[in-house]
Amino acid sequence: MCIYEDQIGKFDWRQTYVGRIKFAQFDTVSTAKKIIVATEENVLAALNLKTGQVMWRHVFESASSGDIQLLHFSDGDKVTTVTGSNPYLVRGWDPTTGVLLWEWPISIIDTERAHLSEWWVQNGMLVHLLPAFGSHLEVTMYNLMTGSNRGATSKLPTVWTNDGCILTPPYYTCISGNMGNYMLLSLDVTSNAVQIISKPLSNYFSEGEVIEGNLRPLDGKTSQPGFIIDDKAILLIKNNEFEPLNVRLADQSASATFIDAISGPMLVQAWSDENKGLSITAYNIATNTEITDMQMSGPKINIPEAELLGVLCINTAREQPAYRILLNGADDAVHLLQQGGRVVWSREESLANIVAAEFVDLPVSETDAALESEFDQKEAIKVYSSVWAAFVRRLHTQYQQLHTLIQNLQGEGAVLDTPSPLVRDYFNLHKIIVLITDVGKIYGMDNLSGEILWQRYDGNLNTESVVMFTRRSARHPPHDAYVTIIGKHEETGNGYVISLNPIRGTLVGERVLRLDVRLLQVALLHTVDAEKLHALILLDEDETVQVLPVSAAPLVRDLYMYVADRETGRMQGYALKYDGRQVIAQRTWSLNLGGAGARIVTIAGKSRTERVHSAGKPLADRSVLYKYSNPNLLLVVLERPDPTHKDVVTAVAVDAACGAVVAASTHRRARALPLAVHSDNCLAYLYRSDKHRRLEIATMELYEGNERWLPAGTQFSSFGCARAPSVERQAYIVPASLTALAFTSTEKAITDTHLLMGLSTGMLMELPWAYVDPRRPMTLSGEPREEGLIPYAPELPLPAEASLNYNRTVQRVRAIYAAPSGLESTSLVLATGLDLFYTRVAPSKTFDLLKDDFDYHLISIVLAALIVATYSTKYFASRKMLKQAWK
Amino acid sequence: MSQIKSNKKLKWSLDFNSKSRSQTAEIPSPPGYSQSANANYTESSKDSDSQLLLIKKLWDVALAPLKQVPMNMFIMYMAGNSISLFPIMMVGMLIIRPTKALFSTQSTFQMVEGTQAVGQKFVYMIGNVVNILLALYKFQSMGLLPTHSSDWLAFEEPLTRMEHIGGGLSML
Amino acid sequence: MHLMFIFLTIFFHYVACLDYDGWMNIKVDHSLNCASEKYCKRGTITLKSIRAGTAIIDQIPFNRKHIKELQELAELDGFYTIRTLVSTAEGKEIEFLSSVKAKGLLENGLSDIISAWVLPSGEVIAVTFQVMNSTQTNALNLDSEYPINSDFYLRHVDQAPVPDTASYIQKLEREREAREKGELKDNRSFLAKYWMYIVPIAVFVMISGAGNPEGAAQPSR
Amino acid sequence: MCRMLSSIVPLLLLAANVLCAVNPSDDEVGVGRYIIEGRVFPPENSDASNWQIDTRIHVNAGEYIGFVKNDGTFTLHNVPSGSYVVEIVHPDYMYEPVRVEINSRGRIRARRVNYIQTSQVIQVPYPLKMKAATRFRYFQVREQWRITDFLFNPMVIMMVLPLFLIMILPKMMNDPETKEDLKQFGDIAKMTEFPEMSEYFASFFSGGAKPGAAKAKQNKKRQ
Repeated sequence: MCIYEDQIGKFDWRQTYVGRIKFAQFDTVSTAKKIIVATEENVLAALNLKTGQVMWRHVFESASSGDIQLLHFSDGDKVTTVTGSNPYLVRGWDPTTGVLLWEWPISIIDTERAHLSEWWVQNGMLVHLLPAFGSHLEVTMYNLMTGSNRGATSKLPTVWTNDGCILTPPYYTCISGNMGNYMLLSLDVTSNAVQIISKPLSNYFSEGEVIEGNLRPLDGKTSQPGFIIDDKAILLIKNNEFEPLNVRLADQSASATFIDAISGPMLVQAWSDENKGLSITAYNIATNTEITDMQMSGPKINIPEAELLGVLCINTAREQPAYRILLNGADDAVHLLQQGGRVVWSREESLANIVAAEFVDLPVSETDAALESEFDQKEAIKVYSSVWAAFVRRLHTQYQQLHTLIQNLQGEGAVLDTPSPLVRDYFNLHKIIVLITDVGKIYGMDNLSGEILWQRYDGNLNTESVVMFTRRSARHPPHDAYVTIIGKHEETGNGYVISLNPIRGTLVGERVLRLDVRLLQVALLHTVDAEKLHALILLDEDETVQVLPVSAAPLVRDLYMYVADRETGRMQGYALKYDGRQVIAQRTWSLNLGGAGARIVTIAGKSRTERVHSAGKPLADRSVLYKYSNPNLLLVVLERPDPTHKDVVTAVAVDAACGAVVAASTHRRARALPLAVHSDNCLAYLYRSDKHRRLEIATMELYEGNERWLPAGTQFSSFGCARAPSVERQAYIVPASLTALAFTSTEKAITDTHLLMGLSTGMLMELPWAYVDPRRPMTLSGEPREEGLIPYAPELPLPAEASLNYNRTVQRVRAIYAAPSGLESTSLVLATGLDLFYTRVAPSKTFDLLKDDFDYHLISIVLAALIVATYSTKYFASRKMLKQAWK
Repeated sequence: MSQIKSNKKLKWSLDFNSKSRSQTAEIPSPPGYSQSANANYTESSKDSDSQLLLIKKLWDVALAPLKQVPMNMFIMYMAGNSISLFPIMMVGMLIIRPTKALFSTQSTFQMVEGTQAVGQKFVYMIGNVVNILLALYKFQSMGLLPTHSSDWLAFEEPLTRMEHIGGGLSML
Repeated sequence: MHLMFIFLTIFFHYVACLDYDGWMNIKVDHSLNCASEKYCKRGTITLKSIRAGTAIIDQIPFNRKHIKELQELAELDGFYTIRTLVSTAEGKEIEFLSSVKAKGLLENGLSDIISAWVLPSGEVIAVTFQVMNSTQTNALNLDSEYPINSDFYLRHVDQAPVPDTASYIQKLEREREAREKGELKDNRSFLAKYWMYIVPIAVFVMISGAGNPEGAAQPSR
Repeated sequence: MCRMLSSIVPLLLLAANVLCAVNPSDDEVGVGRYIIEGRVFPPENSDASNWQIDTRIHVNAGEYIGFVKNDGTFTLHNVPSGSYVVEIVHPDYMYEPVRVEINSRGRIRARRVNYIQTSQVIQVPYPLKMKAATRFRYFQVREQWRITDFLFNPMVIMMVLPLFLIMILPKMMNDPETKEDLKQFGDIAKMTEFPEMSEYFASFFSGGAKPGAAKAKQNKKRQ
């Protein structure tokens, strides 16, 4: 359960992310050059300019109260942020250490318009602008450090404002007027004298051009106030005058910014094209020349919808300016580029938002594959007609093995540096984790190193309710592994199916499939077709069924599907059957769990790969308490407001095949958390007790009793028996707040199952099921003691030793994924959240593995000593015998 | 050495001899010379009630297992019911010894060639069986006998599933 | 067509924690031998009081047509689907759907178990039909009518246990008291306290001394 | 002790339903926004110079998050009335959480967190003073091989003692005096011996033929 200090980083790794970057500022003043970033995930962080690593990081509230509205890096030594959404908080940070310097709150009295607020910092003052479209602008200035209000709010009458206006501090710019008669108006809101700059918009367009009148601010932190009109013309505001640039926007989607280079102000543009890749141009405004050494284009770097976050111009020793360009992609990845297009570093920030993960086995090596095919019975019959042929084959493979062994021995020194090929290791501990991120980017990650092996961005994939199935593992050598991701199309909401090889990340099979209907649910067929592929069963909106591949349709039998509606709490079950022509779904059951007004908080089913090893629990009197392990069982947790008991949480165990309720219980004055787990006959879910203001975990265990209902080895059918299992229930207090919950899973389920919990503090805890066992007795005497039950204590122990990630905390743990390895004792665990943490756990200790501190020297010394002792005593004994005989 | 060897063969005679000639035993015998065998032979042949002695010795052998019973019970009591190395070794010995003895009944009673020691053999066997039963009782109380359903639980095949399910929250 | 009445009374030993009591009416429709609609009437289940749980089941018997249709379904391994409409004193009608395998129903002589789950608020969350494993099967002879043998169970969704802090605190109190007491007493004599250690040693000494005379004599050789 | 924020910054009057949406689980939601303040004391004898960056203040498990300044003080702004658990989160040090209750008039009370007896009130001073309780012990200590552990292992003692008895006792036996003693002891043991069962059986089965004589002879021979 706990690890040793010397095992730090041996089996685990952590990756730290900040999320999609919203604001970025270069800090070149401090000794350690860095980029201060504020992100969509409400994180303020400092990234090392050279390596891209996080130097310090502050994670704000994930709710809207943590939204970052402004990031300002004043050239002195202060970072200012404005966070929250009315009330706002202004905080100052030390850029080198990240320590908080000051903070003060602002509340906007006008709550309805508060979200329109604009913030910026000017001359050591925080300026707050609150527009009232069509009427006026309210401008308030605060002392940045103390929040004291210098002068009250000033109201600037501006009848020409509308919601298309933009702020280019300190100018507030609008396009006003009718179609074809647009006026461009701008106002310096901080100046004491109200001076409106007003020009007809047609001044900046050539004759005949259609003017739509869209304003867009420049990206990044521009050195000069400027904006883009209609994605074409770029204007600057200089000395209270509009100043059109000679260059136009290079591409409609181009992102542009101004920087102060040594040679003068410069316009940098970046845009990406699907075919041509990324292009960057730079233009010196003062000299009206293109800066060629910054220009680049080419398909080398592909950043979808590149956006400039900032450009840094440094003077190197050789008087030659060096540029660093920070780019953000639609795939949330952030790249720092040098001039010439070399990527200094990239950060895959979409990994801060993982929605699904799956562990995929690696294929066996070629020699092993040959060996396996040899022992494959069907294959053997096909290939070898005689015993003799089989024997020859055997010898051949043996020779091959010997050959590779010798080769390995010879080339051991040389091959050390080359990365290990992606083949399965002996204990199947090496796997690939396929990760789907919120933004629609799919990654293949090496589980041992955390290295990204492949990535694939699909902007059309909406991952709102995405599911992933391993349709074929790599265990069937001639066929590759096959993973299918089913999501929605970003625009239409229709089904969107991506099939890929999880080892290489290449598209296979159905490749990318755009369905023309919306999907209700998806299931994986339990039987495989001739190519060892599990077919995909898609249930449409109108309850028709599609089978992928179509040829697998006749295989569909004994398959049931359920669909639950989150908002109404209604569940429906379908029986799927092949009627000779197609697969039809018949609605067989429908329930209204939770009553009227209830909503489903979470559903926990058994994992598809789950196995049940033991049929029951031996009791102290050596009889067996047989488990009720219905493979079709679901745990549904619902919540609904109740007039008399505030909120009521209902947990129902439903057989999803026949729709029968197996067990149910309610909690009054409680709110459900979307955390429920279900494995074998154990069910657990969390709720917050409003009455006692604490988190509680309710556990259930289902038992058949002392007699088996069905003889061992027979088929379990949900339709077979109507007997109700006995339910053991208990509740425990969790003295922490959890954000993720999971069970460990091992290959044969012989090992104990432990609960894995992600805490709000960033810790990952491992808790043996024995602690939440509903059968924990109040007093310990006699039988329970012999059975090894722990006496009841209402509060669960969460000692630091049970922490999986010691002081490598994982911020905002969202989910924990556990997968079995080839070692029965070991379960692989990945925790996702803002950070990623991977480790392996051994719930019943590593009983099938030598400890890693196993003292080989001692054991060999002892063995050698014993052998020596044996022979020497033999010698001495024989001598003594001889002597005695002569006596 | 040779003496001991002969002892093993005919135990009863050893006792008898060693005691009678304790003073002569000080002088080492020449190699290959078995004093005891010789003496025994002459003694037994000389003795008129050798038959009775033989029977007595047989009874000694036959009753030995029964005599062990109280000692075994004590050992069992001392071993306790916990399962650890030493109790297991002790209990293992308890069951192995009488079982071995049972199988070697014939050889144990071989010394009396010709004599049909049926009664003695029977008592000897009874004694060993009693010991075995005691040991089994101990096994039972330690929970080592697979007599309950829970002992076969691991070998029970799990149920296979007939229906398969899929689905989840509506994806709409 | 005459109706067949089955009275079934199920008493619950525990007092169901219902917020209020009321009547309940369950209309049972099935999809067998229906002329044009999808579902037609099979019967009704009436409860005067949810708390008492006494149900009056009133169902039509199956005729030959029903059985024939059921047998056809069974051949296809199809489902016999029942729709129930539950109405209670307050609240609108709620519809539930449930199915059993037609084969199973036939094999078990048309006996089924109907269970309705009721929330503490008196709301019904599920009505499910399951085949009862009856040992005696009505031989499906060529009678004109086959009665349906239904058992109705009203099952209450009960309150889940809360963490039992009160008795835990009591237990801690008791333990503390016991510890305080334990320090004071135990003034028994030495023998009274440790006889279980002394007796075995004494017995061992006795046995080893008496029972093994040869052992003592052997080393003298 | 308790300060109301409303006296410092203009109190904003929010509609009650807006607050409900923010924090619907609380019983007594007031209209004011208050501050919780306190000070975090770094662990003594800690070498972490930059402990402030790793220290965060979580209110109700991250519903509100605060940060500490260089001197260890912290302030949580914009907290509506209700009951909150304030915990100091640090990856290496453990702090005791505190329950802070703000009533609808803005009075603040701090007490120890007790999940088992939720009604028990043990007040702690407010503004909060959070002291590091202990350093988290995440790691197990590796067992080291020591000769004393080995020697005092009951198993080893059990093995070594018989060895000692076997090896040393025969040496002692060689000593003539001990030999004599043992002999005497053996004689005594023999004297107390019960009549042999085998004899009894033998005589019983042979029809009681001269049992006394046989016994006498046996005894004589033994001598």
